[in-house]
This record gives sequence, structure tokens and C-alpha cells, in this order.
Amino acid sequence: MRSSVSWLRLRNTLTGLTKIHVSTSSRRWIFSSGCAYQQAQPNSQNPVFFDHRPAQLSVTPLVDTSVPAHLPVVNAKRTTITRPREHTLDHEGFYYCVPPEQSDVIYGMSPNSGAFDMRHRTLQNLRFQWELAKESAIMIRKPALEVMEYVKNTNFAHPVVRYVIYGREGSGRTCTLTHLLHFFKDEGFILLHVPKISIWSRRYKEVQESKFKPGRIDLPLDSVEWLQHFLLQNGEHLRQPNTKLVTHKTYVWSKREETPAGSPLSDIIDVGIKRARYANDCIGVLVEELKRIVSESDHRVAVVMDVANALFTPTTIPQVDKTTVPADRLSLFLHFRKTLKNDWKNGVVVTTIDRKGIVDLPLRFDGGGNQFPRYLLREEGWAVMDPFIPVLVNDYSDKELTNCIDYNIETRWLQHVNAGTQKGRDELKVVSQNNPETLRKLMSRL
Amino acid sequence: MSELAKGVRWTTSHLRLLLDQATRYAGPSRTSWKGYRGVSSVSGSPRMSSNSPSDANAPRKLSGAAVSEFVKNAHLNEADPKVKVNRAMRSYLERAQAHNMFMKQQQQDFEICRRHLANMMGEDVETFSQEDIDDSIRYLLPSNLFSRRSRPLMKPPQEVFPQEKEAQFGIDGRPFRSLFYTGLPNYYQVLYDAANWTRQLDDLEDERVRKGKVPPEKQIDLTGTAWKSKDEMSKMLLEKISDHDYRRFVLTMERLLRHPYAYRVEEFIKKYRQVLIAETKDLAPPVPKKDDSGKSYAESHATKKSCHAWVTLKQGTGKYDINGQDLLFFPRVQDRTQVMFPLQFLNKLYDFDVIARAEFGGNSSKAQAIREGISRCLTAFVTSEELELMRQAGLLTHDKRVKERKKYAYTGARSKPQWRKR
Amino acid sequence: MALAARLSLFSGTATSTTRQTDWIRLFASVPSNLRDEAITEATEFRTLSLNPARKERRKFEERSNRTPDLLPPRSQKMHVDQDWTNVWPTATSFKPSVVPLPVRMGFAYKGANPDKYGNAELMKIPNFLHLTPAAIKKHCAALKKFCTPWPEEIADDAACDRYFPAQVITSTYCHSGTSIRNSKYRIVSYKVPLSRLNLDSHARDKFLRLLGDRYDRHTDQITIITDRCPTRKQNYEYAKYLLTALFHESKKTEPWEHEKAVADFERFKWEGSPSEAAATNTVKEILTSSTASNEPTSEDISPEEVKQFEEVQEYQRAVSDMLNAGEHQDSVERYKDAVKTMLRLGRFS
Amino acid sequence: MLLRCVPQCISGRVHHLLRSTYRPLHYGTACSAAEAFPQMRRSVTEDLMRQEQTVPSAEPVIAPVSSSPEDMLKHPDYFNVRKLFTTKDLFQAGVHLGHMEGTLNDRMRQFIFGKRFNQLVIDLDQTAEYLRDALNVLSHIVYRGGIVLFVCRHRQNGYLVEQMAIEAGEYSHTRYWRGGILTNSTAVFQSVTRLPDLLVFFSTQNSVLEQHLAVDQAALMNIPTIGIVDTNCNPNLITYPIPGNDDSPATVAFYCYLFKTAVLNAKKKKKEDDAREQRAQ
Repeated sequence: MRSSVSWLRLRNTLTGLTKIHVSTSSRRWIFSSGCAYQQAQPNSQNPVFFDHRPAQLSVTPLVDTSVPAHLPVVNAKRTTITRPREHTLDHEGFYYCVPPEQSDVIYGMSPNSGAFDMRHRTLQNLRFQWELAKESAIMIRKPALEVMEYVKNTNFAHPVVRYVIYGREGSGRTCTLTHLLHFFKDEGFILLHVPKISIWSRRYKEVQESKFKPGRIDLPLDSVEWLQHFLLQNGEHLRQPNTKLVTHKTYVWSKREETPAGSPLSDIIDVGIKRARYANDCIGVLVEELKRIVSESDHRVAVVMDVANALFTPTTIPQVDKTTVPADRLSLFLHFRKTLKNDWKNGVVVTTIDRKGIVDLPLRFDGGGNQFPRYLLREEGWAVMDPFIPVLVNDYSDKELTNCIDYNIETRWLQHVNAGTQKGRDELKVVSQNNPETLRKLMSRL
Repeated sequence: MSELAKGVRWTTSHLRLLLDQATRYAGPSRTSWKGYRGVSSVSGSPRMSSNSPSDANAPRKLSGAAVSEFVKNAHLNEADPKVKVNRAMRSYLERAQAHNMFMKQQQQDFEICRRHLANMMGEDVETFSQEDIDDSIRYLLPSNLFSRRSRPLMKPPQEVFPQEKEAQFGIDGRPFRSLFYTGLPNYYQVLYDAANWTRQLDDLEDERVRKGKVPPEKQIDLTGTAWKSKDEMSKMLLEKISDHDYRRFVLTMERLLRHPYAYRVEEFIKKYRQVLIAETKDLAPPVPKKDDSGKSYAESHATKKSCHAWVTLKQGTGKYDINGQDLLFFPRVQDRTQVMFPLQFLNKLYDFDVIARAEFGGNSSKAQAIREGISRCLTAFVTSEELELMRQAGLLTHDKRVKERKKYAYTGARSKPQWRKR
Repeated sequence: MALAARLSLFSGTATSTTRQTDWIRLFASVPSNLRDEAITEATEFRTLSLNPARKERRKFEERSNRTPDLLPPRSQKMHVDQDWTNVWPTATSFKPSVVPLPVRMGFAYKGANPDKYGNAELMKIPNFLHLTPAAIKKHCAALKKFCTPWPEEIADDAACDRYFPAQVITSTYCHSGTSIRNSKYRIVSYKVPLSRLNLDSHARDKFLRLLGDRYDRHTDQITIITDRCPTRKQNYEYAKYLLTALFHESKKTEPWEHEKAVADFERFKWEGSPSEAAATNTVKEILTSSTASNEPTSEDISPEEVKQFEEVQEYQRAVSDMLNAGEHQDSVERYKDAVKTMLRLGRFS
Repeated sequence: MLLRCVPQCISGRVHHLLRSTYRPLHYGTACSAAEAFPQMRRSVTEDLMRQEQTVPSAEPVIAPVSSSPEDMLKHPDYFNVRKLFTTKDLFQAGVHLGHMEGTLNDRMRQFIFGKRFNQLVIDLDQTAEYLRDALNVLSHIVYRGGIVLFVCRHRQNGYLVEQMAIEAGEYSHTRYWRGGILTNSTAVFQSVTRLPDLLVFFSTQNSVLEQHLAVDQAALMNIPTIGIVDTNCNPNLITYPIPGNDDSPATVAFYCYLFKTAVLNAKKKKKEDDAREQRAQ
């Protein structure tokens, strides 16, 4: 009898941070309403925590008047430098905020922006975090700095350089991409950003036979979404009055519809958005035209693609003969494969690879398994991508972990009594094993 | 049919012969029954009471002091033609004699057989001990029966045949115990004693109250003890006690314990208490070894359900290597917490590296097996105080529960198939 | 009345004789001489008791339940210094009357454990009464004359492995059941090191493909386990046959073996691989674009020359290493460095 | 029917001799307690005198120095039990207090003196006679080495009875009566066991409604019984019934005193007689 009691007791650890039954009260504070925190005016009773922040930033920090007394006052390390180009290794582990005017364009986190559904499905966790903290804070980490350094040193007359960001489950590959997206946007690149390829192979919306080439499969609605996303991110380039982004030949969509040569690429996109039937072909045209134009002009294109290895793996789209559509018959995949080749210039290709969401890889909950590029890209991917530069994303270093916990305490995301103590931090460190995603999941319920 | 039963007339000398046999072959008696003492005084202070049941609770065997007392009496009354042996005593003596004759025969047979076995095994008869006999039987008649006492054995007759009960009455057939006819004299004697003490303490209290005295703040120190369990009591009193009887015993004793002067009968109460916490078992901590780089490490093996874990705990910086992965080998938080807990408990999270191999079983089993393995390894590095803390936290207790087997006609161990009345 | 009757049963020898004759008289199947004798002793009336009284019925039952007189067990006549190996020369099941030991088996909740007589448990278990130390000594003495001396050449295990590379493993456990034959008895494992077969690279490759998981690359051992035949001898011969067949089959080269595709290669081959083409093209492109910026190197640089560049060579080594030895952190890092050098990217500090 | 066959035990012999020697008691011929009861002012000597009158064959109170067993049994009061108590003692101990009228067992009607506030009052004159009779039997049995078992199922008085039995060197059973103690003793005690020669019930009831099992079983086994029977009890199966209050601790203590003294006196007497006999030889 005694021993069974002790087994029960062991369910709670010393600090009580990790336990099975989490009372809902700890969550209530966060999810009480869609707009949880009323912004309080700083005064003498409620000093602004981040008073080092420059005043011109409209990002207001979270200051809540009903701060529980037990919570420690912690300030996470931040940098006010908002240009990624200026980030250096000295800032490693620091947070910085993407200015809202840029953030809205790049990440489109507000429900009013186009293709919200796609981003909602792909960048959900990031969106929640940014919405609740009322700021788009990104931690500056080494892999992003590394890629930026390479890009800065790149000779753009050479064929495009491909980067493959790899690392284990939850180590922060997608977050690295968000940082890089900001970097490319800031540098004036045209963004060819695919938030997550694997949703097209598993969670597609509508399927139709291709008109352009029989036997191929189109995903019209998904394509429309992506075009909207592209338009959102690159509106300033496309809508320029004297843009060089023009077609070099006439595209005939149907008997009555055609896009003449010399018309701006935004026309192509408009066709795709308005006529979903042609959206897939529009993407093909867009890729072809962009590759052609940038090789000759001073525009630069950054292809940023999450889970690029899904381009080379089968889909779950059923066919009449009860088989599934292979990757080389999905026209979207074929179009985006073209961007990964190094037969064009004046651009850069940054991709990540992942095990999760790949159709024929067994789902492993333990976060293990082979995560290396050659294995995940497979024969076809290797043939397309080689030679590329693999960039490893490691788990948090101790410095980054501390800063992450500090940030979460500061933003009141982490509210446990023992969260700020050394024992609590140790427990979070060991139980999460410095893995960012695991840490996020742990903290989400504390 | 024995000679006795054929209606042969009993004489005193005959009896003595019988009794001689009875006393000679019965083993040494552990206690002596002093018989019933007749009138005894209960008045006076509680400490003076002479109604001590201490003798009553000792185990009693065939023959022994009762018979020797009887022999003494028989000797005294040898010339007395009026000496009458009660039928009960006569029957008892017959049984005793038959038993002793039988045991004597068995003893002789066993000796011969021991010589036979020594000859078979080619050993020296004189030095062929009981251990040698056991070894030989284990070799000649090997059995893997799970129950060890069901395996073949060859033991001396004293260990094979149960000892018989000693007589509970004297030569005239009068039982020794006043409560004999209740069937549970020892048990009811305890109840009587408790009631006796309670009354005497009540009297004492009355007397003190009359003198205007307040009972002292003394209390019996009963920490770490509890009433003896039903089985313990049964064993102690040599009587089978029912649940109801046991409840009554506890009630009575609790009432006595609540008395303000209960400290005066501490000795009596302590007799029926047992120490609750068993002493720390002789944990054999694994011996720390040194690896090539001079770091000391300890190894252990632990199980949970069908899972086996081999754990190495090495001085280090808090790294985990579980089946080649780090702690995220376990997708669930609880499992990671389980593994971490022993080190966290002793505040040594960053003092050791854990290298574990866990096989079979599920995630939870693996985690708990590794936890147990880490705890065992830790015993090699901790102080005795920390060890005691770990034991109290249950870290050193093996979880011996296993999956309950499925039963036929059921869908699981106990769950019944879905059924609806038609 | 009943008490009186009971007393008379035990009251002496005289009554018991009459009791017996009374009883005999009840039945007509008694031999006539006895019956006559009984009649002479009897009183004038004889009653035919078709439904004998309870008392007499009981007497009958007592008689019929009496155990017959048997000879005492043989073990009681044995001398304590006898030669046991003659009493129990071979393996046989337990006989309580022959074994002079008061063994007991099983347990009882009350009283003594069941003794050896009529104890089926003792017969179920195997016994080694025929293999006492004395019996073993006798056996060894009898076998001694058939033994030969140990060859001097085989001094240690290494020498043994050298002269006898093949290893045959069988098990000879006794089964604790009605038959002592263990079902594992017939299974044969045949082990031999692959290196001792002296195969060339083609034959070795084919041999290994045919073997599948029967080869352990760490110990270089081939293990063939045969259990499909009913006896050990057949299984042993079958294992030898299998090894021989595999050996000869692997030495052959069939026509279809020339149709080997890239996916069938055991190792990565640089020549003609997509990596080679990609690397060559990329480097050439880089050089071409560099010449555009007024550098003297020519456009007509041949792919062969490109392949001789140190960067490309290093790249080749890195790729081959990564793909042959499998990916791990070091090999991927080496590949990264090689690509960086080849693409002329700076080092990230 | 049971009593017809001659028992072999000590108690049986005593019991039969006594039964044949004494004339049956004439219920109601005792002094008219109606006069004595309300006042109860008589002295001990008066009381004694009255008793002598009621038993005209009474011998001198002092017991004979030596006598044969037959003489002993014929002696009306060999152990001086008559002097042990007076009717007044009975009254003071509350022996006369019966139960409510509604609970009256019809067989007890003969012992009822009257009723007060619906509570029955027992006729103490009869009680005294029966009690003396019973004490005499008890003493004779104890003198011959008989086993006396005191039985009481009353929770409150159990301790008293047990204590008394220990002090008197006899046996008691105040607990749950498991079946077969008398009727199947060899199995219950796992050996041949000597049974008690006399059962003394301090209360013949097991609970308010049930009779004690031992009453039936003692009758079955031909063991004589002495029993305090209250107004709600059935005296039929009790060999020597004593009408009286069986509940109050004070009353039970009084009975205890009487029985204990009788037992000890008898034992003492036995010792003296034996010693005298030895000396004579």
C-alpha cells in the first residue's frame, strides 16, 4: 500500500512543472477571449518593461495590470536592430521584433490578408504566439545568420546556390525560414515562398485533371491560395508602374482569354486568382517567366520552401485505379521543382527538409529517425538539388533556452509559480532536452 | 489395536511406563505450564496483578511439562489405589505413546536410508550430513516445480511429521484454563486481561480524582507501531481468529489505550504492537567502477512488467542516452519526468550521464524500468541519509505488478463481453 | 445393546474364532470341507440370511476392504553396503519398492507430505538413479580403452579455428516429459567464416546476396540453420549440401547479371553519376560567369579538366564517402565544406 | 425421558440422590412474604428461624465431622449454605426485581409476588429456598471434584462472571456459544475432553428473545443446570431454577459472591476431610 502511494506521488515532480493533470485555470488567463490583454498605459505603478525599445516602433509590449504577485519580473534579452542584415553572432539568442508593416506583408498574419487559410494551416503556432504577445518576435539563431552570411557573400552572377536546412524534429527549421524571409524581404528580393509543401500532398482541397497536359493533376484552390500569398508578399514589385516583370510571349488560356506578350506578371496572377481552373498553369508560367527575367535583370528572387523533400514523395490523392498520384504527376510539384534547379541566376534557394508529413515515411512520435538530407531528398531530390549546402539547425543552447524561458515569463505565457526558479528551469531544460518545440509544448500548459 | 484398547486394566505402574515413553521421545518442551493456580488476588494496584497470561501464549506441544507434572503426581499417588485417570487423559496418553513409537520407528528407518543414500553416492556415511542428503536428492530426482516445497525431499521424521498438541488438562481431566470451554482460551484471555486492566485503571483514576490529582501528561510512545495483524495474532495465540474477533480485540485495546493512565500498562499494550516500518533492507548498492577516462560509473539492471532496462550511470554533465537517443526517446512528458526524477530528487541533475538500454514493453514500462535502474545506480554514489530519503520516496521499491492475464469468455482480464437482455 | 456388541468384538480371541465361522456360514460358495466343519460346530438351527443384519454386513465390508498380504518392499532386504549400480543399472522410471529412500514429493496442508508409495509425481519427473557417481566412474572406466590422445598441433583455440573452421552446433537437452527427446535435438546450426571460402569479389557479392541475413558482417560468420528434416543427421547433411550449392552457384556468372542497374550497385559510383554531371556543369557555369567579368580563362574548358580541379576532387571524395558509408554528422559536414569551396562561398565563422 | 437413564458422572449421582432424598418443594408454603416484603425489618436470626421452620428435617447447622458419602448426601445442609444469605440480602441486592408485565413467561407466574408500576416483583421466599437448594447441589458437586461451568451471555456482567470463575478455580463461558461444545466436544476440542458436570447460568437468555443454546444442549447431554430465571425466562429445562433478577450488575455480583463462596467452602471442606482421613489411617 505504501509503495502504491509513492508511485502516485511520483507523477508530480518536485517543482510541479511537469505533471499530467493540468488545471484549466492556468490556461484560462490566456485564452479568456480573442483579445485577451487590454493594453495598459504605462505609469509609475506599471513601469514599461521594455523601456529600452525605441519609441518609433509601434510594437507595444504586453503590460497587464493584473499581474499575479508570484510571477517574477524578468526581462528577456532583446535587440532593437530590426534589419536582419545587421544581425551578427553577438545577437545570437536575442529576440528582435519584425516591424508590423513588414510583418503584415511577409507573414500576413491578419485574417484579412489573402490566403489566410493556407498560412493558418502552416504557421499556426507562430501565429498564436505572435497574436498573444502582440508582437512578431523572432529569436536570432545561428543557422539563419549563417545563411545570411553566405547570401551576402554570394556572387549573383553564378548559378543559384541551394541551401537545405535540416535538423531534428522541432529544432526550429521553420522559424529559421521566417527569419530568412524577413531578411530577403528587407534585401528587396522577390519572395517565392511556399509555407509547407506537404499540405498539398496530404491536405489538398480540390483536385482536377490538367487541361495543359493530360495525365497531370491540378490543385486549383490551393494554387489560387498560393497566388494570393505570392501577390501579398510581392505586391510592391508586381504593381510597380514601369516594372520589368513582364511576359515575353503570349499565353492563350482559352479561345477568348489570353495574356499578350509584354503584359506584367501581375496579369498572369490575376488570371489565376480569378479563374481557378488556370491557376496551376499560371504558377507554371510565373515560375518560368521569373526564372527567365531575373537571370537577365537586376531583380533577385528568393525561393523559400518549407518541407521541400515532399516534392519528391508520393501524395495521398486517390486515383480511379485505387492507387495514389505519384509526385511527378502533380503539376504544382513539377512547377516548383523547376525553381530548385540551378539553371538560373540572380537568386537564392532556401529549403528545409522534414520527416513529418511525408506520406510513405512511418510516423515516429519519438522525434528520432534519419533526418539527413540525402535520405529525405531521395534519389530524385538529390538529382535535382545536388550540390547544395546543408545547414544544420541544432536544439537550443543553454543561453537560448534561458532567454526563451525569460521571454515566455515576460509575456506571461509561462505562469507557473516555480517557472522562474532555478529548479523549475532545470526541470524544463531536462524534460524538453533543449528542444524548442518540446519546450513550447511544455510551456503551453504551464 | 494397541494393548491399551483391549480393556486391560490400568495400573499405576503401567501408567508410569507409558509416561516414561511419552516423555522420552517427545522433544524438549519450550515452556512449562504451571497449571491452574486456584484463587488469585486481583485487588491492589494494577502492577501487582498476578493474572498474567504470559505462559498461556507460548506454543504447546505433545507431552512436555504437563506430563512430567503428571508423572510427579503419579509418583506421589502411587500407593493410592484411588488414583483415577480421566478418560480424556487416558486417550491423550495413548495417542502420545502411539506417536512416539511411530516416530522412533521412523527415526530408525531414516538412519538406515541415510546410509543407503551415502552408499549410492559413494560418500562416507559418518560425515554424510543433511545438506549432503538434500544435494543428493536434488541430483537424483531433479524437479523444476515452481513450488519448492512440492519438490522431492528426504528429511528426518521430526521435520516431516507435524508435532502434536500438548494436553490441555490434568490427570483428572480438568482443563488448566478457566476459559477452556470457550474454544479460544488464549484469545479470550487477552480480552479478559484488557478488561481487567481497564477496570483497575478506572479504580485508580477514581482514587486519584478523590484525592484531587490530575493524571500526568505521560503517554505511551507508539510511533512507528501498529496493532498486530490478524495473522500475527493468530500465530502468537496459536488460535484461529476470525475477522470479527480481531475487530473486537482492536476495539478493546483501543479503549484501554485511550485511558489517561494507560502508560501504566505499557508493557501489556506493547506486547500486542508490532513495529510498522521494516528496517532498511540490505540493499546491495552496485560497486562504482572507473572507466578509461577516470570517471566512475555504476551499472544496474531493472525490470517493469515485461521491460528490461540496463542502466549505466556515469559521472558527467546530465546527458541522456536512451537506446541511442536522448530523453526525447520518450514522446510523453510523464515518461521523461519518470526518468529524470531520481536525479532531480537528489538535486544531481547535472552530475551524471545516463546511458540506458531498454527493451520490450511499452514506453511507460521502459521509463519506469530506467527510473528504477537509475535509482539503483545512484545508491552507489549517495550518502546513507540520501539513501533513506530515496527509500521513503519509493524509489528503491520494485514495482512488481504485472499485466493480469486474459480470461476465457471475457474480453480482457475482467471486462465482460457486451450483453443486452433480449 | 450396541455397546455390548461392540465390547464383544474386542473381548478376546475366543470370540473372534466363532465370529469367523459365523461369517463363513453365510455363503454357500464356501468349500464343502470347511462347511462341514462349521456345521459340526454350529447350533441346531441355521438361518439363511438373505438380507444380512447390519452387524454382519459390516463384518463383510471390513473383510473385503482388507489389503491383501503382499511381500514387503524389496528395499527392506537391501544391505546398506550393496552395489547400487547393479540394482539400478539403466534409466527407468521411479519404483518406490526398489529405491531404499524415504523420499516424499508434493505437499499437504495438514500432516506430512505424500510419501513415495503410489506417488505419481515421483514417476513423472526424470531421475538420475542410474547415473550416480559410482555409475559414472564405471562408465568412464569402460570407455577409457576407446580414447585416443589429443593431437599436439591443436594447442589452443586459434589453432583449432585454423584447422577446423567449420562449427556445427546442436543441442542435446533432455526433455522433462514422457519422452526425454527434446524437439531441439534435430536442429543443426552450421557456422563457417566467409573469408575461409576464398571467394573473388563477384562470387563474394553474389554469395552474400544469396545468403541474405545469414551473414554477420561483424564476425564474418555464415550461419546456416537447418531444421526441416526429421533427424539430426539429415539436417546436418542438408546444411552441408546448402553450403556447397551456394558456393558453386556464386562462382557462376549468369547472363542476366550484366543487366545490373544503378540501383543495384553495392557502392556509389562517381563516374556517370548525376552528382558528377551536376558538379561539372555548376563549376563550368561559375567559370563561365567569371570570364564574363574579364578573366582570362576560356569558355572551352573541357569537363575532364573541370573534374581534375582540386575542389571537384574533394567534392567527389566527400560525396562518395557520404553515400557509401552512410550519412552522419561528420560526413554531411565534410560535404558541406566541399560544396562551399566549390561554389566559392566564404567560410562562416 | 432423559432423566430416566442413570448418568455415570459425578453430578448425575449427586443430582439423583438429592432428588430422591428431598421431598418436592411446596411452592407457596414458605412464609407469607406479603407481610415481610414492604417492611423487611426482620433480623438475620429471625430469618434463620423462619427457614428452620420451613425445613423441619434440618439438622444442626454445623456439619458433621465425618460421614460416608451417602450420609453426606442425606444431610440437609452439609456445607452450611443456608447461612450464606438471608432474604433481606436478596432484597438488598435487588433479586426481587422482575421485568415488565408484558414480558412475563407464563411458567414464571408461580414465582411472582406481585406487581408495582407494571413491574413484576419476584417472591423472595421462594427464591431463597431454590437458591439454597441450588447452592447445596453446587457444593456437593464441587466436593466430588466436579467441573462447574458458569455461563452468562450478558455483555455487562461477563467480566464479573469470568473473574469470579477464575477466583473460584472453576470455568466460565461468557462469550459467543459456538455449537457443539457439549454435543460434539471431541471434534471441537480435537481430542477426548471432559465435559463440565454442572452448568450455572447467570442468565438463561442469549438475547432478549432467545434462550441460551447451552440450556438445550446441557439437557441433551444430561448435564444438570442451575439457572437464575427472570420473569421473562423459561425455567422448564433448568434443573435447579432460581427465580430472580438476572440483569443488574449488583445482583449478579451478589450471585457471584454466593457461588464463589459455596465453591470455595466445598473445596476447603474436601481438603479438610481428606486430611482427616489420612490422619485416621
